[in-house]
Amino acid sequence: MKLFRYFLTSLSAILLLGALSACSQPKAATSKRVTITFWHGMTGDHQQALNKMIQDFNQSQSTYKVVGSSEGNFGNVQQKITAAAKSQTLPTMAQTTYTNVPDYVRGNFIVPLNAYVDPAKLNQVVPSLRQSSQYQGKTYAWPFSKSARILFYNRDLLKKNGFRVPRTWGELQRESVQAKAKGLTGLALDQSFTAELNNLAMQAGTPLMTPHPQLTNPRMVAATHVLTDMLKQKTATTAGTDGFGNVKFFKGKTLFYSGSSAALGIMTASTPKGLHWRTAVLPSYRGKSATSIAGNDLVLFKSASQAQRKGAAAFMQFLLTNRETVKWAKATGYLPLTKTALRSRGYRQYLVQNPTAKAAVKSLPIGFQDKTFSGYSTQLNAVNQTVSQLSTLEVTPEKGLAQLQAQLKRTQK
Amino acid sequence: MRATLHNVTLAYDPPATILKNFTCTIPDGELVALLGPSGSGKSTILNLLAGLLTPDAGQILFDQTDVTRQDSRHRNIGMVFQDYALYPHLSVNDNIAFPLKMAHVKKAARQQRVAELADLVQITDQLAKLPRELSGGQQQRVALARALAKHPQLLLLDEPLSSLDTTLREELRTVIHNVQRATGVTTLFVTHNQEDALQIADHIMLLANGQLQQVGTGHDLYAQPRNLTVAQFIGRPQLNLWPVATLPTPLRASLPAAVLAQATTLGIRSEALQLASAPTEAQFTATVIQQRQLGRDTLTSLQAAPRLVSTAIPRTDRSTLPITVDRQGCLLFAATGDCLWTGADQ
Amino acid sequence: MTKRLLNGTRILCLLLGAGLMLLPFIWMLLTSLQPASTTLSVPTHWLPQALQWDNYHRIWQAAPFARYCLNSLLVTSVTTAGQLLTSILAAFAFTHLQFYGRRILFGLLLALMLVPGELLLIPNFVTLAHLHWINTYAALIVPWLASIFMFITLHQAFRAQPKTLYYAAHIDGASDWQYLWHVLVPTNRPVITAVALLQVIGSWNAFMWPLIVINDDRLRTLPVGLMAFTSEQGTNYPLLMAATVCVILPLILLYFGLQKYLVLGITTSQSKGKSL
Amino acid sequence: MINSRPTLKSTLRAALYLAPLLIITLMFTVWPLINALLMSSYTKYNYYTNQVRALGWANFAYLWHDPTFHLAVRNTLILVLLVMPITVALSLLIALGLNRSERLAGLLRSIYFLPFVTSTVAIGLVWNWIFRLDGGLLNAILEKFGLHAIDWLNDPRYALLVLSMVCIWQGLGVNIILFLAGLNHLDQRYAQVATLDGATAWQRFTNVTWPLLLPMTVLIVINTSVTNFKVFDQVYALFHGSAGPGNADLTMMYYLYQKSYVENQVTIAAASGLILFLFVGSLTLLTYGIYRRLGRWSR
Repeated sequence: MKLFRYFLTSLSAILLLGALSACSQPKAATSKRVTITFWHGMTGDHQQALNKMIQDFNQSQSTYKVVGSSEGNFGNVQQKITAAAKSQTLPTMAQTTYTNVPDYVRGNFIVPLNAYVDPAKLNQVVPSLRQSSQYQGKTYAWPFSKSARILFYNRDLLKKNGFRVPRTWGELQRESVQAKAKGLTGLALDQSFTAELNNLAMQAGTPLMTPHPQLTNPRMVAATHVLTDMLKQKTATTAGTDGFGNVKFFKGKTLFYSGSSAALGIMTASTPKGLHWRTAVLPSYRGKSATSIAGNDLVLFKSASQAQRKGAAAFMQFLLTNRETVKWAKATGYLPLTKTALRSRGYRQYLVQNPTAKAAVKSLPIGFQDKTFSGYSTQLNAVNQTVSQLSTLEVTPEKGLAQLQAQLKRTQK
Repeated sequence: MRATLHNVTLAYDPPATILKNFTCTIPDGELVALLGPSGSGKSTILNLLAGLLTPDAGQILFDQTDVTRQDSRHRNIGMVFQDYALYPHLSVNDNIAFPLKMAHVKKAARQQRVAELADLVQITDQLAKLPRELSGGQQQRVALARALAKHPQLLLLDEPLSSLDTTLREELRTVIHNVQRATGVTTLFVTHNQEDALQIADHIMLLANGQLQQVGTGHDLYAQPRNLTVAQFIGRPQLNLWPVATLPTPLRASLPAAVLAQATTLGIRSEALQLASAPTEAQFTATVIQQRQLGRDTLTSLQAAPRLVSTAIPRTDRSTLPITVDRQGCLLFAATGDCLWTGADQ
Repeated sequence: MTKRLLNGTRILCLLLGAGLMLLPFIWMLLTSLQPASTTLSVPTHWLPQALQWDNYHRIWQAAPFARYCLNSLLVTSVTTAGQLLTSILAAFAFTHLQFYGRRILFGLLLALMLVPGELLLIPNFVTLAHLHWINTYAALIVPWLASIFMFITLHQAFRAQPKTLYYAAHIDGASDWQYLWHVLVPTNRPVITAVALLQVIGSWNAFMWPLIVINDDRLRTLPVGLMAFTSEQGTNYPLLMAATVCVILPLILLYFGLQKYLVLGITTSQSKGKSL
Repeated sequence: MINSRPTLKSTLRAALYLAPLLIITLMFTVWPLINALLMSSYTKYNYYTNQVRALGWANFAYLWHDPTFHLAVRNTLILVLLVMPITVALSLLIALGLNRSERLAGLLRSIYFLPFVTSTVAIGLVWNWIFRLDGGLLNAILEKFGLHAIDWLNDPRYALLVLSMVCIWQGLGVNIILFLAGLNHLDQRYAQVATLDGATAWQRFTNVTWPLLLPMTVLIVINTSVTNFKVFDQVYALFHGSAGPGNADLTMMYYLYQKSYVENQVTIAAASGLILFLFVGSLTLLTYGIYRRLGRWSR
């Protein structure tokens, strides 16, 4: 009896508490300012940097108040957006992968930014970082956290063995073979080499991430062989379940690591004593340079009020100001987004002090972002699965790509 | 309080025990034993009185009140289960006090009652223990005390002694008897053991095959059984049976001829088979198969026309014996099993 | 002699197994005391060269851990209490009460135990949105107030208890309600403690649901707070491990606290038999 | 009581006791399940706006032809068939070993239970470290014995084995606790009587302990199977958000996750969820059926 009474009391107490906290959402306190809710996928140091920028914005004006909340990694944010869209509890804006935009448009819960932002502002953004913002002729995604694929190299190993930073994949392959003879590994790749394959495909003139890729084209197959052959010869390794190739790279027996420039921060923090590394632009293939740019953009949801939309747009444009985008780049290793920021003295100074950040900037002119289209994520998942099979050498590129082509045909039906 | 089952009919599946138009009465203030072999329906009757079973038809009366549809909680009865069903998480004290607590009796009054009962069943020194720390006999006493806690108007005991050894059995028979005398509560005691019944009951109700065979004192049932079933069930060793058709002439002559004509079976109590003082007095002769000493008695197995057992023959070395039969221990049964005549009739 | 040898082998095997069980935890503890730079180095340093107690200090600063703790505590205790209540009531009804559709209902509930939870995530989220419960404690608690697994486990335990106890209590004047709380629950304490413990753990470690239904940092629970230490670009293992140690420590302490209870239940079994 | 049959009144009374559990279950399990059921038949469906333009079997047809789904089914079945018997047997063995009141047993009990206490995500990272190719503990031990190091996590031949090991490790604790709770309910007198009857330890186990433990065992078998049919977290944590090398550890649950949260193919996800449900359901019915045939469910 006593036990039960205890249950009941505590239960009702909690429900009451829950109800109270539901009611006491801080609406009253901010009645003067328009609240802009912002879900993002930044954690750790990146989150702290973002919070600082949000704080700056809130202090810079008195009409809007941005409330940012970290919702885990990008996968988590995407899940939250899906759930919230379904139940109509979306925030004002969110950080998301731009390739989701077609899905959002189809779901009819995203709003184009055209009416709220100054097009001139967007035009200041480096062209290769800007491609992603358009879908069906409208601006849906605002560039935010962008990184390039770059080549990390072990400076000491290169020096000791007389290697130089490769300009082409051919050079890289040759040096890797020589390195193998000395008991070293040439190239470390992340768990999945989709990004590298995407690069090579682009360089070969047979882009991978388009609605109708030419997967069985001999040039595509040859581009795939570049990577799988190295894996087969054991001149390259994938990170496997380490996730990121830097683990292998930091063991000091690997010449190169092809990775994301966004990893600069975490790599600097976890560099073992006595290891020195530098960065370079990824090698060219068939005489063509191209570097895939990955990253996330900001989107605005339809459920937001006019005032919120305006506020969100103001915040987005604030983030593009030189001061903020440079601050962001310095704190996180992401790229500064505007041409003026790249040229700014502050950032140039930063590059002098942090030479490793240069490679990403140098990649910008040759950078490209995948065209987004409906069904992008399904296709990417299928590609990733094929890459996973390729990297364990279960299938040959010929067979794997043919299977992938067949599978894509089926899903597109 | 007088408890009555009136024309009760009940059939329920697990063991197919069937009561049909069953009627019986437990007189006020008496200790009645419900005796019968297993599967005879004793527990069914007990559970009907307890309210754990509901009859398909008929009435259950406590004095004049119809309690047939009344929940057992409201019948004010006490019950001791075969496995005692003590609450394993409560101390002896709390076990006894449990019914009072459920009745919202004040704590002081509860404690006083517990003390009384503990004294009555002599477990005052065990009150703080948990049931599992007690011996079987002690657990039995606790169960009894608990059943009596709220001054029930009817006390039901379900095979309370069946899992105890002989010494404890004797001891607890006395306890039950004394407690019943002291409290005067109407008590129904279910057992398959006739000694339990014979020793402490005021009346015995003998049940077999879902039928009440006979009600009476232990002496009534022994000396004046109503039928073969009762005669066979009561008394140990079991009643000797001899088909009338094969009776030796001298024995036949000693029985009333008029009754004998209707009877099919002669029953002879084991103590009625005696050694003839002279061969001429023998009603028949029998071969000794075996003799065994059972305490005071000597059990002699004999082979005459049927196999017979006697407890009245002293130890002997002879292989054949002349036997006489004491008329007092003779019973005659009809083909239906009804008892037509007993030697004790005269 | 052989008996002693056998017993020795038994204990040895159990110790060996326990070592295997413990291994990951030892590693976790050691890693949590390493500086970030050594976790990726070769050869792997199993033992930290200098203990970085600072890691623990840092995680405490990195997130409002105290608030997370409080939320976790609240959600876990209420969820568990609620589940116990609903499961005990239902298990009692299935053990001792007669009602129409009993077998069918039991079969249906058993079948529901098998439903993959991820399938229900979004529909449930939508339900909560209709109730306007998103971002409240209610969202963290109410959907989890019924556990079919707990119900079935308790039902198993309840029906194993001798029915005579129920009859005896009834004759002693206890109503069903009184029997339930005065006899059935106290006599089944070990099983109830065991299932409650399992539930506490499940609810303490829940990640996906709290992540999705809570937007506000003030209502976050500990495991969701943990995600601050992983990111797309890599994981700071020492910090993550330090945070993990902090999250599981209360559970381990709780387990050791309840251990006595569980053991009590186990060791008293020998004599409990007598009342069966 | 003993012979009482359900009546309207008794049903109403029972309903009061059942109501809390049933209401919550209806709201948060049955209702969403019906939703999912319906969703699996939507073929031209806009998830966000809830517009359905066609119904049909297309989602199931897709699964029927999808080699990835076949792989997921295969992996899941292997995992269950591998993990379930081992977990149940091991935990029974350990529970029997621990079912003494000695002081050491208490400590050991706690240790065996530890894995269950920990969140899967964190422990996945730890396992990742143990199984890694170089610097991994397991390989360090193998090399001590002069064996070749194995790339456990990146070799498709071993990846499923690794997952099984982690699942077993994590599943032991609960089952040991449940078995101990089951043993706790046993009447030791039976064992004592059996000892007097001259039964050996093994005979005592097969004739006394085991039959009495059977109800709990059935529950544990069902529960372990269900758990392993639904393995997801372990894969996610162990392989850094992938389904293992060449999809070697793609489970049905992981497939469901990918379809619904990565690819936004919710209708296919719902269909695969239902198939998973059917698998688990039929397996449980089978177990339950075998058990009933043994005739011990109803005493």
